[in-house]
Amino acid sequence: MKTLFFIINKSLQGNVCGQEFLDMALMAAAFDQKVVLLFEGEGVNALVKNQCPDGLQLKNIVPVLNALPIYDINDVLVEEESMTMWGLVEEELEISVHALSRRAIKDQLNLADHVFSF
Amino acid sequence: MKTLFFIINKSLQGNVCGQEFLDMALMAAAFDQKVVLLFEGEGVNALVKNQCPDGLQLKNIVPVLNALPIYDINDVLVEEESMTMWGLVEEELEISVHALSRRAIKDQLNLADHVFSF
Amino acid sequence: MLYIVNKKGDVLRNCLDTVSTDDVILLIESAVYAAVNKPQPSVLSERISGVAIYALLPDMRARGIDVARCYEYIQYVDYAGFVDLVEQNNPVRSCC
Amino acid sequence: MLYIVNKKGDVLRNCLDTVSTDDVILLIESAVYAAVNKPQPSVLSERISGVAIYALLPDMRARGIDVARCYEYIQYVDYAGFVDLVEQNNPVRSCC
Amino acid sequence: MKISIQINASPYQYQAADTAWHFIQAAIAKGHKVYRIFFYHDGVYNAYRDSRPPGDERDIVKRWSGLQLEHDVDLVVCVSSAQRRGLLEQSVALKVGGYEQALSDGFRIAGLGLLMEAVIESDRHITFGA
Amino acid sequence: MKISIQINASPYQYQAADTAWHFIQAAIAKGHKVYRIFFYHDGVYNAYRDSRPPGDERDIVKRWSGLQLEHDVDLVVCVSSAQRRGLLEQSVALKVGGYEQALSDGFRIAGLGLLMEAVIESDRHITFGA
Repeated sequence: MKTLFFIINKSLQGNVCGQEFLDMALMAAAFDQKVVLLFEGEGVNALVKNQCPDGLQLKNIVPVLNALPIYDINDVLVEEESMTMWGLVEEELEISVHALSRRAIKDQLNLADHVFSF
Repeated sequence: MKTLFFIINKSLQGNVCGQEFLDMALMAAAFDQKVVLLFEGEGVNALVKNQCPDGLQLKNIVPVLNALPIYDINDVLVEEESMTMWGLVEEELEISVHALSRRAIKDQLNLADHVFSF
Repeated sequence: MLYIVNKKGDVLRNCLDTVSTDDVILLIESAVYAAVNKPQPSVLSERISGVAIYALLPDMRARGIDVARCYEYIQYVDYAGFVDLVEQNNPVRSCC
Repeated sequence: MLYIVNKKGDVLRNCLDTVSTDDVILLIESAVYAAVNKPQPSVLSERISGVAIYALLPDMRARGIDVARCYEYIQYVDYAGFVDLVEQNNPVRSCC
Repeated sequence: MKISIQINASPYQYQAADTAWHFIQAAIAKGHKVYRIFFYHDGVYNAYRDSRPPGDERDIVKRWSGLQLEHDVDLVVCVSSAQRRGLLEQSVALKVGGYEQALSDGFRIAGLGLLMEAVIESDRHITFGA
Repeated sequence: MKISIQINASPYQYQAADTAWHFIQAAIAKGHKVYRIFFYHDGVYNAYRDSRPPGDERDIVKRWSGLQLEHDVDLVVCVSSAQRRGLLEQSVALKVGGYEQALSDGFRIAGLGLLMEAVIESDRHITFGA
């Protein structure tokens, strides 16, 4: 089993990239790999409540986030520093996450087999 | 006759965008419009000598810059502040340009009919 | 002059370098994040006098950005207002 | 860990936010402009101790960037050296 | 006012084609005239007939075709951008054995001259990019 | 070492396809094995048979086809990315009346599973993006 990190450091709405990126993570989980989703930088905004891309006829990514446990993806990390920087607290997020310091995240990341980003 | 500004604020090498962007300016000149090419920000680097994209089998944009007078494009402005910022002097540039302050350029730009950028 | 800006960060920063009095900036797509008053200091934390800054509301809503989180000097438009800004200003420069 | 960075500005800045000792950064494509010691201050003007920074020479030559214009601590590789960096470091993160 | 539009980015991967579409809807609703939409650079990918997004998503290509049908908006794809990216004019496709129906309904392929003509004729020219 | 490659950007408009190609040439020259190249997102545009760049420019699509021929590198295009962007599998094209020869020589269309299999099998996975 390999450890695969999927790093989201930009918004997931507005285009198909976020959706196609998460598809990779779901497929990795289906292959029984250790999948870690990491939200950092501007990417923490992808987790906030009340995202309504439907008004623009864009597909909403939030249902996919809500379905992560169904796909056995339970390691969802957010970087504490990024949350603070963007003035966000966990209660404002759509899903439950594991907040960790940049340093602690980097220690895990260094041990990953592969890192995906977009 | 309309006044059309074509603003280059990024490098022209590495992809086809710069080439296709200059094609628009050449076409505008062929339509007998007043064409002004403006290099600002990182874009001033597109003018330096000794660019060798041929090593990467990429098409070189410099011959197009050298051919501008043939297409009757003679208004080539560079922003002085950007030249200073990047530590460049006119002698290091591939073609002869008209250096102007940001302020003077903006005064001209405000009177343009249309502005193209990429 | 109207600047239509679709990215925060460097693209917006370059735009701010060249604006002058009576210019208008419209933030669209992911640039609407620049309207948020975090992180501090951010690209827009210092207001530029004489320059009006708008954000496209449908893009804000798509991303779940509440106006309460934004700088109070930002103004908001929908697509109809976007068209009005284009009508009221010339030339128009797209910053991508 | 190897970071492959293809844009200067925010993309490189975000990368620098997360690097730690023994990490390696490789600047490719238009990110090679970050190797230039102008404008001042630039993203790389403060050297990060313990982090090696490389730039891809063929991308420098394509853009006419002389190493004389670059920070003296930058190291240079061609594509063969790029492959070696990938072999010597793991994991690899692409910053686009 | 008379508006010409330029789209420089591929659909789906960038929001440009969506933003342009909503802008154009609002402009038409206000009684403005969209003189022409010119697809340039990767924007030519907006014209591929064979694009088949999942059924629960907007169909960007069909949306453009519908705009032409309903409002008679001129949809022009740049010939040199298109050829480089795999979208051939029917006559060229016939000659080289390529796809003769590559272009979706309502689009036509032409040179940069049509962009310049539109720009000169229009009160505003708006570019939507990557 | 065994390397898998992922390409996320369209050709010509971004340097990614060029950088990847030069990297792969160097890797092969050093005796490394390129296990698979997976074309994802707008990267699928690298596979369009009808792409016809001007004669004095590199032909990115043909270059990939040549890589497969010379070094037997597996070129896989993601089926769902491709379908959204107008590149159909032959069987689907036959069914819906699309272009049956859309894919250039040496490429094949398959699901994301082939990306994951490559990643798991490889010592390194390198992404080239926009």
